Amino acid sequence: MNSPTVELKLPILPNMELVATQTADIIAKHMHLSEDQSGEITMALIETCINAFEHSKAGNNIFIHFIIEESSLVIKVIDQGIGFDKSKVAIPKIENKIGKDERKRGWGLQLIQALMDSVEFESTDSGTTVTMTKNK
Amino acid sequence: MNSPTVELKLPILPNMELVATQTADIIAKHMHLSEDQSGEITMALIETCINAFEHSKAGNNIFIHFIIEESSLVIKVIDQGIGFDKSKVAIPKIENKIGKDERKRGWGLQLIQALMDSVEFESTDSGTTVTMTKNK
Amino acid sequence: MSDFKTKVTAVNEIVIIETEGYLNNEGGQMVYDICIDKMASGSRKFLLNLSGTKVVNSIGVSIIIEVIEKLQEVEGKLGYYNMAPIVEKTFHIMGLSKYSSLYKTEELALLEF
Amino acid sequence: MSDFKTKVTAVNEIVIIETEGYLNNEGGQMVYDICIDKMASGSRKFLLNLSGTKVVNSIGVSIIIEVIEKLQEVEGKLGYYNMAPIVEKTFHIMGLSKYSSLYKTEELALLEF
Ligand SMILES: Nc1ncnc2c1ncn2[C@@H]1O[C@H](COP(=O)(O)OP(=O)(O)O)[C@@H](O)[C@H]1O
Ligand SMILES: Nc1ncnc2c1ncn2[C@@H]1O[C@H](COP(=O)(O)OP(=O)(O)O)[C@@H](O)[C@H]1O
Repeated sequence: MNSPTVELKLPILPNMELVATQTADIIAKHMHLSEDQSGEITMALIETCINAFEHSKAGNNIFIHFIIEESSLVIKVIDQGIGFDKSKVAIPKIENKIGKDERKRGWGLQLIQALMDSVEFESTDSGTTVTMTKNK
Repeated sequence: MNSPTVELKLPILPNMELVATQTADIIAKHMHLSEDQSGEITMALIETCINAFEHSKAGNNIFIHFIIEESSLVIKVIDQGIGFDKSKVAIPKIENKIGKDERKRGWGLQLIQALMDSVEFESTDSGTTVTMTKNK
Repeated sequence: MSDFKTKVTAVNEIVIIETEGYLNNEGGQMVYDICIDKMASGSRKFLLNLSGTKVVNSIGVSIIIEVIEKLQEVEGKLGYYNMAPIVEKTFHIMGLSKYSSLYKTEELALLEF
Repeated sequence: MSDFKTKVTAVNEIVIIETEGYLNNEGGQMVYDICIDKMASGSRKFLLNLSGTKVVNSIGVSIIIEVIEKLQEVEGKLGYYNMAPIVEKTFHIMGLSKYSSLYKTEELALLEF
């Protein structure tokens, strides 16, 4: 049998990422994940969504799939934008930012990877899919 | 231009209607609807979702579209179930239920119609679409 | 996921059931079971403090109708207070306000009960 | 939709900014503007009471990094208390804890500040 899946199509509008986090919250409760796990999912989801909103240059919508598996929650955040090469993204360090000219931003990917149990990026010039997993 | 639309595909699992209501809540805030309007949408959405979950006999999922229009929020709740003939559904009255043998349930459609500005039912033997509108 | 909870206390002969969470099928059934149990040991007056219940469904409220019916059989009564606006509106649409009492606050409820 | 709000008070020479809501781009900017404004009139010590902020994004927190930087230039300092666990974890991952202080409670914050 297929795993139960919640799918969300979100228009690119301010703070729409909160629709995704509220959805994740209820799914996390349903799966009896802890408050901490739920918070980590929230934060990772916010970051993937705002990346898709801000950087992908996708025209209209992004797509989020929540796949409820026996022992994990798998979340896919999909945009149909320009894609990017993750290996070219610098790893941020606060020491290089405070008191330096470096742009203060650039934390999203770092956070996503720190907060989830596994994260995969598939990106081409027709879009990006971020697949992140939180184990029970 | 097309109106921004949030689409949700929900598996038939306990309390999944709360994913829909949380989504509606954030959209309602985005549209600057009042707390009262937001509560009315929540309740109407719960009832349409549990009907689709419980009565449609659809196998897997239901679909919800939130269409953000200039002066209204249009919500479609779609199932691919057995359908029903709304004209054959009796209008519930509490007088006929309390102290009588009549089944206590049967309030959903009544509530949906009382709480939303307009409601349309399209139903065939391959499914039901309820379209409900809340004006700003 | 629904996390419906109740806390039962008593003031004079009035049983007060404080609810928290989504009053759905299960939530309604929990309230029903408490009332039936307390009625068996003689209680007749019940108040629901609904401040923690921001959302209900019609299945849950239908079970409250069953409570009202059971209470009618023994000349008991049911009231509610601290209702969220949409919960109050739902109770009105369904007509529960004809067979049970809605109060703004606990004070007002206890005064009339 | 974000409904970010702030309330600014002062204890001794410490400016306390109580936040409510999603600390995103706009939220971060609101905090930044308050700090810059108060620094212009001489304040050097700032505490954020984050009890009302259950969720942040990295854009908002990056603006807090800018506040830290501005405060370093004038030998001021920044602290936080009443953080939700995920907010605290985010500040740690981003390394803000190296340049500003996290406290459990207002009491502890005021004691050390
Ligand atoms: N979905 C995406 N589509 C295109 N580019 C992306 C996407 N996600 C991330 N990126 C690229 O990766 C960079 C790093 O992202 P991130 O770590 O989230 O920090 P920030 O968003 O603050 O720049 C972005 O600046 C952008 O160039
Ligand atoms: N999506 C649907 N698919 C099939 N039948 C439906 C659907 N929605 C409503 N119905 C029918 O309409 C009846 C009345 O629904 P409702 O007023 O919500 O009360 P209840 O769900 O308590 O029976 C249901 O009992 C069912 O027969």
